[in-house]
Amino acid sequence: MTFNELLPLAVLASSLIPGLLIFTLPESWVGLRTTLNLSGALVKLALVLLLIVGVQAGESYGVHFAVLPGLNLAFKADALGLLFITLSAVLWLFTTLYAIGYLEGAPRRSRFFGFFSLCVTATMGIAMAANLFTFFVFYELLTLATFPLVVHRGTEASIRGGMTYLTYTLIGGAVLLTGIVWLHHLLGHTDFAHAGIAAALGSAYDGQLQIIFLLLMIGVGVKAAIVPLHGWLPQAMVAPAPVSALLHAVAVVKAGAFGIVRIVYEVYGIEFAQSLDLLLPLAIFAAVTIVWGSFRALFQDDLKKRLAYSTVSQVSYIVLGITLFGPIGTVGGLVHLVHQGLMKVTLFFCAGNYAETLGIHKVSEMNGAGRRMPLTSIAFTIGALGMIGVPLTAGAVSKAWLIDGASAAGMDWAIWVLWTSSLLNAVYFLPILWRTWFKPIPKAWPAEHIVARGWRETAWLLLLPPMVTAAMTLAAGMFPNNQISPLSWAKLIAEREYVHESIIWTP
Amino acid sequence: MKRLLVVLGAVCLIVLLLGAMHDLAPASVELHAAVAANLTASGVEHPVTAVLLNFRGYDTLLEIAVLLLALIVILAIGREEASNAEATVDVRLLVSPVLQTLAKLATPLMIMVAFYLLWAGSFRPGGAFQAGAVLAAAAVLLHLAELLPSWQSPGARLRLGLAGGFLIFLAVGAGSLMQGALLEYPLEQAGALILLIESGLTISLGLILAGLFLLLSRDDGETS
Amino acid sequence: MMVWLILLPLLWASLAFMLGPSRGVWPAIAGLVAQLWLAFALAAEIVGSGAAMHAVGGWGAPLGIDLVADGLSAAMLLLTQCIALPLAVYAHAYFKRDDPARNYFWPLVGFLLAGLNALFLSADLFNIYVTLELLGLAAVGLVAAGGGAQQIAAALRYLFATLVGSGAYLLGVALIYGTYGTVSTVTLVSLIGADAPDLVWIAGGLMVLGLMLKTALFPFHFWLPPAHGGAPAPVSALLSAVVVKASFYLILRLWVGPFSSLTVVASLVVWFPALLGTLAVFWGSYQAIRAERLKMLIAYSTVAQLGYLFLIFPLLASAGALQAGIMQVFAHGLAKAAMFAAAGTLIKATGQEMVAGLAGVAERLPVTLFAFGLAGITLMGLPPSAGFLAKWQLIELALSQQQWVIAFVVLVGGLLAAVYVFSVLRQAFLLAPADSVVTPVSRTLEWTAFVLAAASVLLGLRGVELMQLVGVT
Amino acid sequence: MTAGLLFASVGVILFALGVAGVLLLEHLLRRILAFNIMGSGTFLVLVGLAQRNGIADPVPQAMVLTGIVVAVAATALALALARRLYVLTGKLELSQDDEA
Repeated sequence: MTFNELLPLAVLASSLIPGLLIFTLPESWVGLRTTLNLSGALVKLALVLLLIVGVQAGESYGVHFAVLPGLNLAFKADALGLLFITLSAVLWLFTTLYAIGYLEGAPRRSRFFGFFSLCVTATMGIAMAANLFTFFVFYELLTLATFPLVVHRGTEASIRGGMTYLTYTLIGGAVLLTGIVWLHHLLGHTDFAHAGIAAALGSAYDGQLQIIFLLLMIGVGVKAAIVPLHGWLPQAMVAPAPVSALLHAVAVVKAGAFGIVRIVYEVYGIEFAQSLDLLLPLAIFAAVTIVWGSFRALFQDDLKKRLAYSTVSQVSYIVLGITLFGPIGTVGGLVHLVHQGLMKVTLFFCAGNYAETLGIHKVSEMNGAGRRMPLTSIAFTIGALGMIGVPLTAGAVSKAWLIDGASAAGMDWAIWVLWTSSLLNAVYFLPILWRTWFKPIPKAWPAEHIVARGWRETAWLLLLPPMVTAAMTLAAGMFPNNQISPLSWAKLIAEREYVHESIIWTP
Repeated sequence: MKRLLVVLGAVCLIVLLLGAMHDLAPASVELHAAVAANLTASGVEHPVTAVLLNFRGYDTLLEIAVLLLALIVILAIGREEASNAEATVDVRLLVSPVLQTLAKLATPLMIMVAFYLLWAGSFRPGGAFQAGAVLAAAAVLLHLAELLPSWQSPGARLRLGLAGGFLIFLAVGAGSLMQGALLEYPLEQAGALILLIESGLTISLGLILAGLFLLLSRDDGETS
Repeated sequence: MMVWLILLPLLWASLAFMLGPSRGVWPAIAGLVAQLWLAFALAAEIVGSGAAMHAVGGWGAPLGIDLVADGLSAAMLLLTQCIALPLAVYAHAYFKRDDPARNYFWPLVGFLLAGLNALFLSADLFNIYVTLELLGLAAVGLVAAGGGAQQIAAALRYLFATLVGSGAYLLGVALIYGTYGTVSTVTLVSLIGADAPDLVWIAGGLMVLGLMLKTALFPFHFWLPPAHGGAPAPVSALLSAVVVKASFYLILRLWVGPFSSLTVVASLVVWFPALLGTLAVFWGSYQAIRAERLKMLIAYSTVAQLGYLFLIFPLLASAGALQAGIMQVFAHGLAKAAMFAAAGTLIKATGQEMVAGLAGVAERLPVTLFAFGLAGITLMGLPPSAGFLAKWQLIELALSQQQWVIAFVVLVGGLLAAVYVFSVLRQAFLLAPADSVVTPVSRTLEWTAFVLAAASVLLGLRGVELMQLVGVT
Repeated sequence: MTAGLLFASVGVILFALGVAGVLLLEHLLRRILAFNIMGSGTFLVLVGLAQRNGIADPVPQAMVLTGIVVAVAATALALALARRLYVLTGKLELSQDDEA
């Protein structure tokens, strides 16, 4: 086995092995568990770095195993996959740090971190899958590995949330499987390839391919929380804050969005999908989701629920970008995959901090929180402004590309959708910021668990991750054209997908 | 409803089968001819014994296993502890002395008949099963005459006796397997080996069949 | 080599019997290790050099009895030994010293395995009858052993079902012998043509119906839940995992063997087992969802999962159907053995037989619950697991033959399985009530279940060799 | 109709009667007897049908011998279970309510 075959497997193993080891650890072995967690995350980051360097240099990484005759478990690390891998690997590190701080002294931590690592393994598998079969294997594995995390608290409410999550995802999985098997039956394989594989079937199969596309989109649309398949996401916010971060930013909804990207670009091919009239309906669903999610967020007093509806809306930005036929929209969608992750993870970290430190769970309780917890609130503000799309944040970059993409594709209505959503974002985020910074501090916090010591408003493991991710949000917004920025990488991917089109980069 | 369905099904089955069994063409394979042709090589002279212990001896091996198994199951579901002594009524008084004397007289005769049947099996109807059944009948007779108590749980020697015949059969099978094929007897030893198996089986079958009865008649101590 | 797979369990069973009540575990485990090795060696040999044949007594069919080991039988042998060994280790740890079920457990298991192995190898219809009875009586004995009134009643019901089933089978054999003068399956393949007399059709129907009764295919499943739900956990595991598969294997064997020319002619007949299978999937799942006792839930799940096996009959035109069937047999066998074993541990530790009593076990017995969960993944057909591969193969076959209904049944069946599996897991993840007591259990119990469950999942990552084996004819 | 065919016909009727008995009767001893009738019917078919042309065939005869022994074993087992059930519950019937 060569190095190039081994490397993708090593990326998987770097979280799988620590995860399995952690399961076997007794509850009290905090030190070893933390070491395993962090060394796994760091090793993974190093391996991903190797991959990035290699892929930029034009190396190809891949390996496959036969599971059944004619059915392969296949992995590859390409530019598109790496975008997702890098995001997840980086955010995993911070989420792990945050979770260590968040769960300090809590029970059942071995189980928690075990499944946490399995989740990331599944995400890596999704990102590196080289065919739909492999994608599906890890996609379902992700469902199974997140269930114990969602129900981690063991209360009736959390179990209910977990069961709702399962109901949606398992039914979605069954629909997805139908589509995949059908496609496999028609094509004899489901390997991802630039510009797609479905076009090879010939026009006699157009009808079947349209139905299959619908099945596949329902399947991945559940995780991507596209309206009307989004019902599980607000329910699942009963999970602990690090899990919410994982669901909303690192793994689950991203897996759905990433699945849409893979299917549109590398199974159907963007041009073939356009010729089958598949993109416009998808764009309409994405648009409805964007507006509906933002609209519902307006009425949520529960902070995490408001963030959850915000996720529903924001993830569909990615979908919308993909359906805007043309490279500019593609860049906008892909770059938002990363940017939304950075911003949303920051917001959930901060929401967790408010809850853990002061017992704040509701928007109406946030009066004056900025003065008690300035650092957290600064991070929260950056995340919120990014979501609105204020210049110099990551959100502004994605939005600019999406809007340009829409006008380049001649879909002016999409521009209106984006503007409406930004307006709604402002309406539901700005009042929070106003309360945080400008309302007086109440006499007593709902439940103050952690007392401030000097500048340390809360435990440092809780404080560090949101600050770093907020800083990254700013960096991505201020230096979008830097060589290692998400934007540059998204451009590289778009160049490879639009094989028949000369690309003029406007913005 | 269920009754109607079952009766209807049974009637249908009878009608269908009786209809289908008429004017059936003769069978295309004639095994009786094959048995007759190979009888001399089988080591016995009686065709049924030849089929039972040679041509289809493997069936018989498994069948003994079934019988032994039934005995074990009966042991397994019964209670292991000894019965409650107080609960048993002394029925000895009820058994007539005539029966006891007859039983005592008949037993040696029955054992002799069993040996005759075993010996006769190689050339005329008879064999280990019949012999074992007669032995078992003797035991049942003795038990009914209150001369032989019912079994509680068999001791080591009795267990050896119960399983011994089967083990001899199994050992012959294993030995022949190492030589060539399972239960393939060398031509000149076929008769001797079959006699060995039959002798072992006679004792064990007698014990097992007797055991089926004597174990079932043991007192569970819970009947009111 | 294959004959030893029959003689060895007979040998250690009688040895265990002679050693006396509750003795014989070591001969049994030594024998099982040897059998496992033999099964692997046999499979390897068959993949290398094709199907093997052994003429018992040196006579050869039709006068004598032939034993044939092809891919199908070797796969079943392999599965049986793979499940039996861990379960034997589990059983050794499971039974308390004074448990009356332990007294004759080893001899009974030995005869059961001998019956199974003999059945898989036999190529003689009458000999198969004897193996069926050996198997059936041993299974009844295991259900009844040392049990109370409920277990005895369940055993009796099971006994009558299995006796009627094998009775119908034997009548079929009698009719076949009467018609053709032979019971060798190899000889019969060429004798039974599409123009076979009506009697042969009736015989085939009787045999298949009898075997369906023994397989507990809906609506003949009535005996299974009380028997499998009431027996001690190691017994339930063994019965659900392999014993019911034996009669399924026979149906399959007859269907593609002696009766193949009949089943080809009667294109509507193939839908009969598939229809019953569909009903079994729905009815079994429905009952499992409603079940309140944990072991009843698992037993009804067996009824549902057996239904999948019968969905392959309309698809047998392509070779893949057999492979899909065997993959499902493996998946369910390993997973169900693991699940019953895990359930036995949970019940032993919590003292609760109800699903509702499981609150908090995720925390107290993580390994066992993990085993239960992994087995559940296989039953739901989620990846990566053997159950998933079986499901994939079935759906793809159904699509390629335009049998949409079958694909739909498979998918919905998987979702229904998720409902009952997660109804257990949801309970297990709840916080434990303050007054709950969990008695410590032996690690052997926890890990044997885990090994079986892990095997059912890992097979989903590598099914190539098994498919290659099944392909050998 | 030859003697063999007559035996076989009677066997078929006995089998059907036996099966119906096992399925319909309540009392366990009767069910066990019905099972034996069913078995005897099968044996008659096995011997009779094969020898319908009047030629003796030792193979089905040997098979029937084997079958009888198996039936004896099964009967003994059934009796033991029935007796055990009687000891435990005082009844010789399977109650219907625990079937579902």
